[in-house]
Amino acid sequence: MKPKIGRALVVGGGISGIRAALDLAETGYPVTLVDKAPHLGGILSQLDNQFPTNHCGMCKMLPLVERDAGSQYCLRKGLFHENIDIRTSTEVVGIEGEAGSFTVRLKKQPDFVNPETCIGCGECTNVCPVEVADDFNAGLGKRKAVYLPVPHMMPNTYVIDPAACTRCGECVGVCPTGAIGLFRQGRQDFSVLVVDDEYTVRDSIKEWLEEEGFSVETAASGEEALELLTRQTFKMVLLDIKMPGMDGVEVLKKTKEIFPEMAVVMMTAYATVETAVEAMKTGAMEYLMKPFDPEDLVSKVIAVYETQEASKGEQISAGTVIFCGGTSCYDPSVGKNTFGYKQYPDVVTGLEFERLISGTGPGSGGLVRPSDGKPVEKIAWIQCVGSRDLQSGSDYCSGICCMFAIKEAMLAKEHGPDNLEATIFYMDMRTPGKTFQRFRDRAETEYGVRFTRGRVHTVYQDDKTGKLLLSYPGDGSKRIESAFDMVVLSTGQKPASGAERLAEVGDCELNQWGFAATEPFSSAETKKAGIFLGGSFSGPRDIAESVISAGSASLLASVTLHATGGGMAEVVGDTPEYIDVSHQTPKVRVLLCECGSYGNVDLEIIAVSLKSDPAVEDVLTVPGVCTAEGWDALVKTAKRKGYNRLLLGACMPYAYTRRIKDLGAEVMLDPSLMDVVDIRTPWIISTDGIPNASATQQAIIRNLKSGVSRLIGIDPLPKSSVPVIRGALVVGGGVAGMTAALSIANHGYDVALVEKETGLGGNLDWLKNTIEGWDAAAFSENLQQRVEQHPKIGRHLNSTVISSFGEVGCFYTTIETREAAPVTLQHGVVIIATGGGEAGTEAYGYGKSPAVVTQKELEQKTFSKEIDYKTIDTVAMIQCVGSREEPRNYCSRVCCASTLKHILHMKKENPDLSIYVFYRDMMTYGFTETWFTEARRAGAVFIPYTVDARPEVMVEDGASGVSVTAYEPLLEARVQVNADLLVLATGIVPTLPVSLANAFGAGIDDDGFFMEAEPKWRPLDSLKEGVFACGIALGPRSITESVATAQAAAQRALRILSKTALSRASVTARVRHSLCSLCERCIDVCPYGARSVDIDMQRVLVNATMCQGCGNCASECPNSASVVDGFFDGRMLDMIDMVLD
Amino acid sequence: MAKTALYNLTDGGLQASLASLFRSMLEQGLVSAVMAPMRLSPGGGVMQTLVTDPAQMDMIDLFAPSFPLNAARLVSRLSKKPTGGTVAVVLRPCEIRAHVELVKLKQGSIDDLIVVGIDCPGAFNNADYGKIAADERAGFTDTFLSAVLSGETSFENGLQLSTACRACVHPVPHGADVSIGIFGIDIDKQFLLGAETEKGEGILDALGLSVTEAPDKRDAVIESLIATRETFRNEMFEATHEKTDTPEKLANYLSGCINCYNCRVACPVCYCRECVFVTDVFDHDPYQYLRWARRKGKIRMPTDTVFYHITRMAHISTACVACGQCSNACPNDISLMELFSMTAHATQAAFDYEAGRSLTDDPPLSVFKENELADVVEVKH
Amino acid sequence: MDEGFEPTIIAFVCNWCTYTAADLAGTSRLSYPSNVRLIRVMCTGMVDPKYIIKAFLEGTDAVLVSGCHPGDCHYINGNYKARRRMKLLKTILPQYGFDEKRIKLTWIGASDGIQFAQTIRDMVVEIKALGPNEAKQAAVV
Amino acid sequence: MIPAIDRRSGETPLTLTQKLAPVRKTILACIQCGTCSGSCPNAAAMDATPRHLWRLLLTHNEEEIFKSRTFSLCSNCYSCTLRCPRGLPLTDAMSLLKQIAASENLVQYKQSVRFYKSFMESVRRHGRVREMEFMTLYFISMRSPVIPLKFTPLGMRLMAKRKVSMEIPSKGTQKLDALFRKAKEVEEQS
Repeated sequence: MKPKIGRALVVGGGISGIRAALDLAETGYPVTLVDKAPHLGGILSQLDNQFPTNHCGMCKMLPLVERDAGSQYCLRKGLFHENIDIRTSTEVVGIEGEAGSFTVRLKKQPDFVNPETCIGCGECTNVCPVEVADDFNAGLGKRKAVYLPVPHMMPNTYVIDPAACTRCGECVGVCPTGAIGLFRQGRQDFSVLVVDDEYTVRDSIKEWLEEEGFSVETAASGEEALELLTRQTFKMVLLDIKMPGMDGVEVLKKTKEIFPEMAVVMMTAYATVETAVEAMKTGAMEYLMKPFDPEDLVSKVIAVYETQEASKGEQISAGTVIFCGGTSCYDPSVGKNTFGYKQYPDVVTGLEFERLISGTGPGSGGLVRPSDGKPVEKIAWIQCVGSRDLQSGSDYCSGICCMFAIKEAMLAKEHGPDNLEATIFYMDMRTPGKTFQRFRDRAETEYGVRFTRGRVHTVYQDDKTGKLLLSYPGDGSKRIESAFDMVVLSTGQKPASGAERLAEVGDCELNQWGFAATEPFSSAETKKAGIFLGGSFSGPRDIAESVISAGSASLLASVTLHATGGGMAEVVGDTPEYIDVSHQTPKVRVLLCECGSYGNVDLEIIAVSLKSDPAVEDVLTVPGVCTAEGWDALVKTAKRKGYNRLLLGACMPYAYTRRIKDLGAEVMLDPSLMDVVDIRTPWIISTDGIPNASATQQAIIRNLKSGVSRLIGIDPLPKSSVPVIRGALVVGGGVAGMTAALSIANHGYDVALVEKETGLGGNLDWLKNTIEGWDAAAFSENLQQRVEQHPKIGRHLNSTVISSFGEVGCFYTTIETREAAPVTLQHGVVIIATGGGEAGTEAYGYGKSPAVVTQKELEQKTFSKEIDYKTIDTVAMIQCVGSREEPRNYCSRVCCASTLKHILHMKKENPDLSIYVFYRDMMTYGFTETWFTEARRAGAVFIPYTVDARPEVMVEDGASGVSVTAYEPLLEARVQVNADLLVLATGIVPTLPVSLANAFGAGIDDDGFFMEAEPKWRPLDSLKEGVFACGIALGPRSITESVATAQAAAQRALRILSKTALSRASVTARVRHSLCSLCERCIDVCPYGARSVDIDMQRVLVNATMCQGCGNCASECPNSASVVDGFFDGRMLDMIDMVLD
Repeated sequence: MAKTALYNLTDGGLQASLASLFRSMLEQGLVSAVMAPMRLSPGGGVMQTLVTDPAQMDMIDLFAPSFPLNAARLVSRLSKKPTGGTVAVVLRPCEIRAHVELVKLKQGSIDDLIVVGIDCPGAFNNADYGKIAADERAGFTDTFLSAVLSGETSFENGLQLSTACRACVHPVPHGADVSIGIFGIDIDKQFLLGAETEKGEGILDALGLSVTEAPDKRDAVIESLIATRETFRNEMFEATHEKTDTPEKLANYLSGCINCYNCRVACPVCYCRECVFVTDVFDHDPYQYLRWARRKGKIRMPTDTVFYHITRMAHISTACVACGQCSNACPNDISLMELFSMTAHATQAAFDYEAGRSLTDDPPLSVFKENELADVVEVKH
Repeated sequence: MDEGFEPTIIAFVCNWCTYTAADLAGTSRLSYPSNVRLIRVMCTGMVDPKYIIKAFLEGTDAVLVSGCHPGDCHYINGNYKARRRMKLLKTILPQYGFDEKRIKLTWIGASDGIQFAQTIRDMVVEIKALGPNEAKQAAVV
Repeated sequence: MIPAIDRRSGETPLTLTQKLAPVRKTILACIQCGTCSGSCPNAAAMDATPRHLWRLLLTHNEEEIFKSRTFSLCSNCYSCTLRCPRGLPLTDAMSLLKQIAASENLVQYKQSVRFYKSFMESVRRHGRVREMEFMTLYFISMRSPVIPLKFTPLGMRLMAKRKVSMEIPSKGTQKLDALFRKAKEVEEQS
């Protein structure tokens, strides 16, 4: 039986869009991924380094199982997956229908440059006379009107910026492949009939419109017009009203009789306005008053043209839609602009700074002042520009800018001179992520980044030195003025520019902050069933959170597709069959694309040289492989037998991944036995800028020869696969565990849910509601009911995992249940959701006075009504008790929000209650900031403290309350609060047993949380495939965030469970047992734990799914017993030989 | 180090006393077998022999200047899988060190072994030992020992210790369970038994030996021996470097190589079941030879000789114990030990590693640290 | 010194970062000398010491191994392992007269096209000054 | 001595607390970022920065507020209001403080209250300020013979620049009288 599948549409090709698309594609759904930009990658295409690793590593998002289905190159270069249909420069203009069967209308920006034929040579850019600000470099530097949108993107197809292009046509002439159709086909097909008795009018209109690329016919009278209309097809008529003979209105009537849909615009002088109005009633679209401005007329025609084009927009069917529209950056030049952005060139935004130090940036990577190119010695970052600012309509925290600024400061320290000073001006340094606090501390202690609390109000320029002057309040009443070479504004995130429009199209809502609104306890669900949200479209998020929320959205999308029976089911084709050539001597057919002859390369000489290798069977040429005819010719040539390896010499090898696969199916040759070698780019590599034809020819020959050598070395063994037990084990029955279990079970796979306690629910058995006012208890109850009633979920309460062995696809796990014999379960994947709990404390008088409670106790006492807020006067609260300093040097994320929740509740109960909060940095990231504002408005007083000067608590014997004293930095005095109640925010500690993690080969970090494979790109995986985690086991998080991780982890699991077997990728390591000495060095160096030794068989085994083909094992193996397909040592040595020829 | 005891010689002298020592280990059931260098026939050569019958222990000859192979390879065979009993293996220091390397490469273990290390007086080249008349061999060991212990390196008939032994700076075993000491000991009367491990202490206890400190002079004797060796070794490195410091010179140095791979067979740490150079990786097509010849105008046949030796250095120089068996094995008398130990000395220093030093030091190429070797990387901003 | 000497450099570049950078240098038409011969490997951790030894014996004038920055490695830590192997070769080969400057390891990220071009240019200058690899004409392999 | 900041232990007269309540309400959402202090052109002359003043208000240090001359130095330039990220009406809050100080008749603000009153009186009479009259009214209200002398040098400089006119004020039109009366009425009612 073929799996039921349905198409998903992902709108937005940034990180979350790519993640969502890949998730669904890897699970087997066809996906359409659209982005209105001409490239994928979103803002990440502009960021070379991302926190908290300060590196990239985006490629780690690519498929790990079934790798061959996707691209195997840098993701910033582009994306390919056989299940993903990528549409760039495309917008969604309409969505109709219901979950399971949406009809989506897409509108594609017309291509000025044909991406099929553009070879990325860049000749067009050289001749383009127009220069505009380079948006890839955040407006720094210039680019031409015809340009490469992202320099490292492949295929490197040029595009034309229609707004900047003057249609001068220079580029059209120089394009070697005729790829540029400046007046694109569309306009030429749009023919306009101009009817006017005055020759000059007709003729000038014709001239104006033809200049814009439209086809124009003219008629001097009504009769002539009607005659032309019957003979030729027109899309639009411009019709004069007052004409001798048949007048315009009559022509209109007759036209409308024959072509009721014809767009007719009347042209009239003032005198006949009434007639014109009459004409409108008869069906004219509009009228233009004579004399008219050519621009008005042309824009009217273009408008009609574009409306017609838009309505022509393609319709696709999709079972579900995910909006990953991202955000936009706050523009500090709007509004009051007290920081002098765009006024002083050395005031830049964070993104601009990122471009300045980038190797692909305008300054080619050097850290210099934009104004004069001088080295930078002092840089200031100003935080919260356009965030936490009610005046710019942002009563929320953008969440990422603190970390972004710390990262940039560290990069500046690395890139800049040794004496570089980096200062960050902040209000609260928000580092709520898993490793973020240590990151910040490292910036301060190791890098010497200065953190200064205070908000800079204005940036001035010192006229004499050109330096930027910042004044800011120091401690107490001091005011400090300081000069800097450069000021970086940490601009906040605003809702995406098209958010409103997209929400309207999708029939979903925006929240009070202008981001897409989500349902309670979900970061991905909208009001509209079947439409989900990924990434920062629903609120500011960093990379890891975007990846998680995209995973959550794709899980929900998958549930929708599954529940609606696969929607518009598309049937996957048969697995292609290939002829077994494993026992044949390698015979290579080389096909050379004749385009390669561009630039005096002699294909004849190349052919002769290649044939000197006896393994080369023949060398043939085909015309322009990039054209449809060329490809047909190639297929025809390839069908002629006599070879078992195929090497194609063409340009842009990246473009051929899918084509090679198709070709393989057609000629029944395994695509891994085919390869494409670039025979164009060597032209660009010229000796010190001077093209050298013979050197080029040599380079091409070398490349082809090494391609031949590589192909010869490929061992065409039939591919093995790893079978999958299609069931999951979920450890932990809290909200995360339950959500993960349901998410998987809803796809029809078995789930065993193991919980050590007697009941499900985890922390939600004491946590009753959220700051938003959502009922957590009811939410948990509902989950429990659904779990209990689900036929696919087996519950194992009072149970713990005692041992496990196995690998992805098949684990055997033994669990022990109280008062029962241990049982062994077989499962394909495991999700660890062991959660965490409130940390204990002995600080601040806890345990010495009943007035001192933890947040959990406060929650319990509040709901049991044990505390009557009306009877008390003063409450003190201390944040970060034992958190954010060694040994628990991480932020627990939830405590600040919890404090605010309690403040608002207490103030509601007793508005006169005095509440004092002692805090270090309020971590009210995202929309929680609004509650921070609310809590202040309610009258709570927030007093900052530092670890060097903590609040002191005095408990007097017999006293009902306690007194808290602390230093108030603004008053520059110690203050004292006599509190009836003191609440301690002690934070979260994990409860992940080491033995459990070890049983599954998962790592544990220094704080006891699950160690993710990669903090940004693989936040839910362990390095060992098939082992995932969610909820607090990963790190502290709120209920909504836990649900998102659970869904995303389930999605990671479904990639595997959705297949009966995982097939081996073409670049995978294997062991030649007859040579292997069992030294196990390969096992030690394998980063994925894909290797093990089978004691009984005396063999080293490779799990072909876990192996990613890095070849670390092969180079570690001294005698090539360990080899990587496609990189066999013998061929590698031969290639080295080849390239030296 | 834990315990030492002095073992007083019985009437038959050193050899007989050692034989009796091992005999009693077998008799008491402390070990199931003993592997030790033994004279196969009165006038024959000396070879490692596995003995289970206490009565067959007489012919052991631990200190004969004969070193036909590095026994680590044999120990590897004995210990790769459980043996079903404890075996005492009597090894020279370089053999122990090679074994340590092999254990790290999972080619052996120490679990079922009692490693008995000897203070090594050194040995002749294989060919040289053969020059001693058959009927003199049995008695030669004692003569040799007393000469060596008095500081001689040259002997009658112009024989001398092999270069590897003269350059050896590890004459005393480390990490053995039981050690047999002769340096700084009056071997006419006694030899030193040491125990470095719990296992070794157990043997000493079972044999009822009372703990005695080693004679004071022993350390000084060893120190001076090592100093002499070090000087010799450094001069050897210098001379070898002089002979091989360009690719051309190196090629000349190795010009006798005929790809027989005897050196790698003799090498105790070259553990591959089959050397990569005899696998299909080097199964060249005929046209490839022609291509190479064309590029340079001429090509030495057989090919892949210098390549082989440098690759072998890359593979095992960090594990090289400088035992000299490569030189011993070369049919064309290439001074391989000089070359190898020179490079090994450098590569081991580069990773602050010493082959055979400890079972717990990770082989340098199987591990890494995130912050290290900054000098290797070219950094640009 | 042979004025016309054009050194040959073999560059083993990792599929993810440096190969992308080299590509970027190409598409950005940053001129860099054609002396370099790229060999794409999946990871620098895949570069077997044999490859480099072979390259020198066959006469290459320099070898560059270039991969992802520490922490960036697609395969988690292959570049760290490569660094150890390079240390080994930088210890062995100079003993036999292959100048250490001929053996280079760098980290070049995907967007560092400029850095890639610069690295090659610098290397060519450096190797030109050193002269040809001595093994170039020697009839040894 | 540690000042207690919660009300329970405070000694502040209730009336003052009550009077300040509306001011406090306008600045509750203050995040102590200090933008106001940084923006204030008169901050240098102030004994406490505006931020400090708001902090005193939020922490119930009412008496401290009226030991400070900060609000009386506010020149209503609105820089702080313009820039406050919380969008708080800080200039208005300053004005409220001035009014409370005036209505409380606090001795330490006598001078500035009289200054304001004299200014307003002149405005009431003529619909604009007549500098000489204003100064005269002010000096009279201060009842100190020394004060005019202190201002002489400044007065001379201002006169030289024609900032102060020696012209004897003509009889005013008293057009603003109604406005002033109404304002007074409203003030008294509240």
